[in-house]
Amino acid sequence: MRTLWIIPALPFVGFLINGIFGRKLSKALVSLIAVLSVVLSFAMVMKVFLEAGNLATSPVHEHYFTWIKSGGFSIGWDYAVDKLTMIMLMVVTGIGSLIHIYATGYMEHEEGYYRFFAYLNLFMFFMLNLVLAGNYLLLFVGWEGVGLCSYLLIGFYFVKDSATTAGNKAFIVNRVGDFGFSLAMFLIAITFGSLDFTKVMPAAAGKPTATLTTIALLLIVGACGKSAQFPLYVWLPDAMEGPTPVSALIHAATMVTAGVYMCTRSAPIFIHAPVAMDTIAMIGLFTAVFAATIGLTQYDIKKVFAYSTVSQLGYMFLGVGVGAFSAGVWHLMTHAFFKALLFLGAGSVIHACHGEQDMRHMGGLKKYAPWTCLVLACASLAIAGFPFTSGFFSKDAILGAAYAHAPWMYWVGVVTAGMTAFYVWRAFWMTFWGDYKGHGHPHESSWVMLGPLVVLAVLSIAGGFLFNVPEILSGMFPIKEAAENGGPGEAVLTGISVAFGLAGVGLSYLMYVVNKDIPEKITSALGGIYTLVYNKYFVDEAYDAAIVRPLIQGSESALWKIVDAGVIDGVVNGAGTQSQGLGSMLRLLQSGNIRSYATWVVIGAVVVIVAIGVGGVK
Amino acid sequence: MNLLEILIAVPAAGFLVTLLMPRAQEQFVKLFTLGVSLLVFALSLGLVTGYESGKTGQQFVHNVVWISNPDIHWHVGIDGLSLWLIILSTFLTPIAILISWSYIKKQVKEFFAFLLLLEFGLIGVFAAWDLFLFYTFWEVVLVPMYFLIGIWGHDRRIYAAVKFFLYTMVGSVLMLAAIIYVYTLAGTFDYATILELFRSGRIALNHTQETLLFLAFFLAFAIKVPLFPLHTWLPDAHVEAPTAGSLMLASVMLKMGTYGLVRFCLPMFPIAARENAGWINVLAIIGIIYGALVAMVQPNMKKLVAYSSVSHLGFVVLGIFSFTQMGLDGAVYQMLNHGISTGALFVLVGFLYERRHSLAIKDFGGVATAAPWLAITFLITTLASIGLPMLNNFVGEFLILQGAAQAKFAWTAFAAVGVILSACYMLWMYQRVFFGPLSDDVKHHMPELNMREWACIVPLIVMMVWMGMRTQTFLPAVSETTAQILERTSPAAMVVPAAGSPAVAVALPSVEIAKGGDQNAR
Amino acid sequence: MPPIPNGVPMSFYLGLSAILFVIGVAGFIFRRNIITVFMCIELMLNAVNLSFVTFANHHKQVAGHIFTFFVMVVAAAEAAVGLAIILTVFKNRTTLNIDEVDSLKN
Amino acid sequence: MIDLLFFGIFAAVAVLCAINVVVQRHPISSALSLVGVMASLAVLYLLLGGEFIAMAQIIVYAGAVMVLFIFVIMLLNAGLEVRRGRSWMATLFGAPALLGLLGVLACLLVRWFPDSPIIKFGDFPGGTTKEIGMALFTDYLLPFEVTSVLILIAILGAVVLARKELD
Repeated sequence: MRTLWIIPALPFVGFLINGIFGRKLSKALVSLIAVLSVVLSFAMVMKVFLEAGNLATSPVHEHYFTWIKSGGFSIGWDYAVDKLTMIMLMVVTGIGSLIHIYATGYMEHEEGYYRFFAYLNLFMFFMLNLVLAGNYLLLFVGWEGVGLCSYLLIGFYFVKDSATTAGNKAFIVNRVGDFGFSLAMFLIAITFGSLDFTKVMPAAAGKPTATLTTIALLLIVGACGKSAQFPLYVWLPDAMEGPTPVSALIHAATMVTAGVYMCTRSAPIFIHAPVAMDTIAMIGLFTAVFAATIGLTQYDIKKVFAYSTVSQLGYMFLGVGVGAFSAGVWHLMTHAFFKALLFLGAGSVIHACHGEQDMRHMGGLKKYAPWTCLVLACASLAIAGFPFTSGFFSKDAILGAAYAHAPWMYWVGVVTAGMTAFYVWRAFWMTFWGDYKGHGHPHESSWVMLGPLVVLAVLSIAGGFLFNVPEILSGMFPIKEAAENGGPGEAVLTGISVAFGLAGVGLSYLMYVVNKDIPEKITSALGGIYTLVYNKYFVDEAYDAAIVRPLIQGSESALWKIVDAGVIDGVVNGAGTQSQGLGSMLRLLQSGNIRSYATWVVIGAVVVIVAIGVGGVK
Repeated sequence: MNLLEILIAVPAAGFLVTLLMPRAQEQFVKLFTLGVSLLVFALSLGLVTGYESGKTGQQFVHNVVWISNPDIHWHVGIDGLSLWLIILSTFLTPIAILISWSYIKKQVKEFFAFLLLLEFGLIGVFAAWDLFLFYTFWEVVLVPMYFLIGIWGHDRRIYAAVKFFLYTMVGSVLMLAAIIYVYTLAGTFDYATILELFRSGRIALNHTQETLLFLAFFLAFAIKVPLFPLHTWLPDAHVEAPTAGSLMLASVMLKMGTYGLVRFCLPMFPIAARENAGWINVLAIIGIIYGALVAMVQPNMKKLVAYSSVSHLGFVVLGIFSFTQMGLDGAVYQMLNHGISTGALFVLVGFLYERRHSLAIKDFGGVATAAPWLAITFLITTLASIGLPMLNNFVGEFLILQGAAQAKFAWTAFAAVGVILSACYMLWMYQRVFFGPLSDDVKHHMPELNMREWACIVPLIVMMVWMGMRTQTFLPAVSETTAQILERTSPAAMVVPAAGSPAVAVALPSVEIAKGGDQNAR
Repeated sequence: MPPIPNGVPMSFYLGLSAILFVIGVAGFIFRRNIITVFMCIELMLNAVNLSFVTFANHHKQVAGHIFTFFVMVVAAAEAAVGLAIILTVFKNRTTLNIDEVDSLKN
Repeated sequence: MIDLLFFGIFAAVAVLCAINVVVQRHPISSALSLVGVMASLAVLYLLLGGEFIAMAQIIVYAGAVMVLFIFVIMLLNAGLEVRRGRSWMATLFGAPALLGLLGVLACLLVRWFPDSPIIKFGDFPGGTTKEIGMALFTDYLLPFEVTSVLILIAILGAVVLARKELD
């Protein structure tokens, strides 16, 4: 019996009900439908997991109908589940369920409650479609679909201009990525004659490296868009305009990791394209450092976590790039736990502070919101790579693999880890320590919100050794992973990275709790560099000046006003004017005088008769 | 009289009857024309059920001599290409009538009569299998559209109508000359006979003849499409036309151009078509990007949608001249998609216009607050238009780009830029119209969709989803026909001339084509 | 001096027809009175009729006569309508001068 | 011989009358001259064997049409021609064009009928009323009926055009 379709279908049904009738339903019913659809979906995933048997040897594959067929080329609506998909399914539905529950509390007083949950359910549908897809085109369906939901949810407060602009930005930047992805798809279809994973992957080894490299590079463009890597990361920080559960679900835990998933899924292609592998590692590493430096300076709590997300995604790509696919996926999973927690915790903090997002107006919240403080501490420990938390394992695996690939990558990664620890804990201290500097009375959130937080906190701490992804996925990726055979002095490497992490935590304690003057001094000492970093290296402004503005102004003044209205219409109307000129000359013949017309007729008759006479009528 | 002829006759009869009705009975005229158009639509579904897949050639054929000298036939028939375009016409006409219900205030009778005349012409164009007959219907279509724009349009309607008419006439006249030249060669206007004569090599065109004839036909169709840089009539016509006019113009009339390319240019002049494919595709790609860029900066919604049509139709031309199965399938599919989604956009813009009496984007803002369902339907249509998967345009664009990639990857690489840009202009417009704070003067003019408007838009949205998901309803019939056309234009078909025919002129250039074809087949 | 024929040469009839026709044209061109111009048109029609009848005789076919008959009918109809038009023109413009009826121009 | 005599007389009358039509400055004189042309043409038709046409010529043309003309002339009280306005086209090119027309017609005549057939009185019996009636009501029935419609329309047209304004 084919059952996989039920997994995405459940949230889709939830979307339809809430989307069409939601306005007339009570909030309780809306949230019940929304939450239930995702939880049931999670249950369905579990059922598939338990019934499937050995996914490594016999992946589940289900074909529903032929979607597109032209000539000999056919694309089916196929779902497939192997181990990688299974991990993704669990992460998506599991965290999705928790965040849905959390959101029923968080969004309680918002207008458009039903709309929010309809979008969220739609997102779940597309995300599940993405991970379940049995071919690239179906993956692309999910890929675009989640982008759409991201757009809708970022612009959820559509009366706010900044929100809708951020939504547009997200969608359009993602489109740039999708451009690469779609080109990759076309090239895959030409090269392999199919888009099915089951046909493409085994055949990858036999294809020319140049083609595979092109495909891989184009896929990277796609991944960079969706997973917010340099230079296409710009949309993610702005995406924080959306409600916080959205940031947690879409812009931290699930959607943004789709790029990593896609690259991992395409591992057989990447493995045969070393240039692409290096490219992706470099992009990942650069993004990790780059975003981390920006994260050091931000004051908006969600922006800090957003840059942190960009940075951590960079880590995942580093993992993928150095060949440690499973480590990348591992980090994807643990990151989903602790980053979702960070965002949800941040949401709880924002809730507590009545919508305030600037950390300079927070502080001392550990008194008012102890549970939030506790769970955020768990998450912060995990992201800092504190030993035996979830982040520790996955980050360590990636860094180990990076060292085996190229030691300098390891060192850069370690420094970044230190920075990560610093800015996350900086946020933690600024929020929970010291005195409350905001307005109103902060309060702890309800248990609807705290419940999911606690579950995630447990996962953040214990997720690393509960789910050893490289072990689960062992044998799935054809090349031997450096992380597993262990580099020389593995313990030393681990020690160094942990040390950097702890140093970051310690430094932030020193600067933001013990002696609060230090940041001021450093800021003034750095001067211009600080301004540069604080303003995010002016990347947005540069894009605006280099691409957006020239494009719009060029289109308006050059293309529309000059080419269209000037040249083309000019030529056309010019032809018209010329004809008119000729006409007005000919018009002189039309004197309006009947007798002169008659004379013309006679002349014409003479000419015709002469012509006939000359031609000789038989 | 078979079903197809009934289908042609009913709107014509409806047109005449409507003209005879008393002018004052406006409500009755509206109901009557709606009834006729619905009847036609219901009848046209009979074409779908009666269409036998797997049969080569046309179906529902009726071929009788209309005028014996010159040899002109009343020859109608459909294949997979025209089948869906006819359905598209009959599907959209009732919607065009419905959206004009309260929009048209003057000369009501004539307006609705013209819509039926338009439908008659459109069905005829897609059904005609005789060049003369085709040309007749081609011109018949022009007349009602000219009046729709010229009488019921906005302020600059006369300018737009004349521009529209002249542009199209320039092309048509060239085509007429080419048709007559073909007649002097073949001695008949019957397309099936001509095609057979050409195919078998009994009439061998030399290279110059073929190129010139191809260009004459091509120009007529390219203006209609419209292909860059022949597009400037389109924005003006759209902006000035009433909603129903825009709908029919964008959704069906532009397809006459692309239909002509597939139906006539490719099969009749395969060598010239292949030789000229290069620059045509370059123009198509320029059109895709250019249309999108210009659309991006338009302050007027209808103009924006019009330029987006230029961009979308560029895809169709690219697909046609990719000479691949997927490209052609995609092109035909995209014709239908564009008909549905751009048609829906015009319908929705029409709704906005009826509420606010303005087409300027800056006069709106915050509409989503006042009329959420209007916003949602507009959103779905927008998404369809920018090619979101599971909605219709995606399938067409995918097939076209995939087909073009098979022919030449660089084409796809450039054309795909248009996909990015389409998101830019549509979403920016959507943001400015629907999002943001709701101003008072918008608020008071923005009621939610009424029942009539629901009836207009829901079928379109259903079709968007259907065509996005269940492509197998439509594609098999299309594929069969395009496969035949492709076979006709394939290099292999050209190398082998019919036995005993003087096909030297054909054989020479075909060698080059064969080489090019090998590269394409890679 | 050629012998005087027993009958009339056909070219005489045709020549007469041509002469009458040219006279009619001359009147059309040079006369300014609408009514006279109209009469010149009748004159031309008559000239043509003469040719028809001549050719009918030559080809021994009745068709020429039929044609002449129809030309007469049309001429009668034309005279009725034309004179009515002249009446209207005169009513509106109070002139019969053909040079002053030029509203097609401008 | 007698044929030629009759032809000569009536051809001369016709040409003279035609010239008179053109040169007379008063329309009533022109009209009367035109009657003369028509009458002489009727005689020539008889010579050519067209009995029916000759009668019709007298009755329709000289009888009906010309009476109509004269009515109108009298109704409008048309006087001498007014020689206002000019047409440089007609003045400049009118006479040469006419001469050209006459020239080419003459040329053609000379070229086509260098020795033209001789037409004798009575050698064509097909112009009788009976023959024409047979032709009209068999082969030419449809044109004949259409003509009746034409006349009907002409009557309507004339009535509409010539009626007094109702306002």
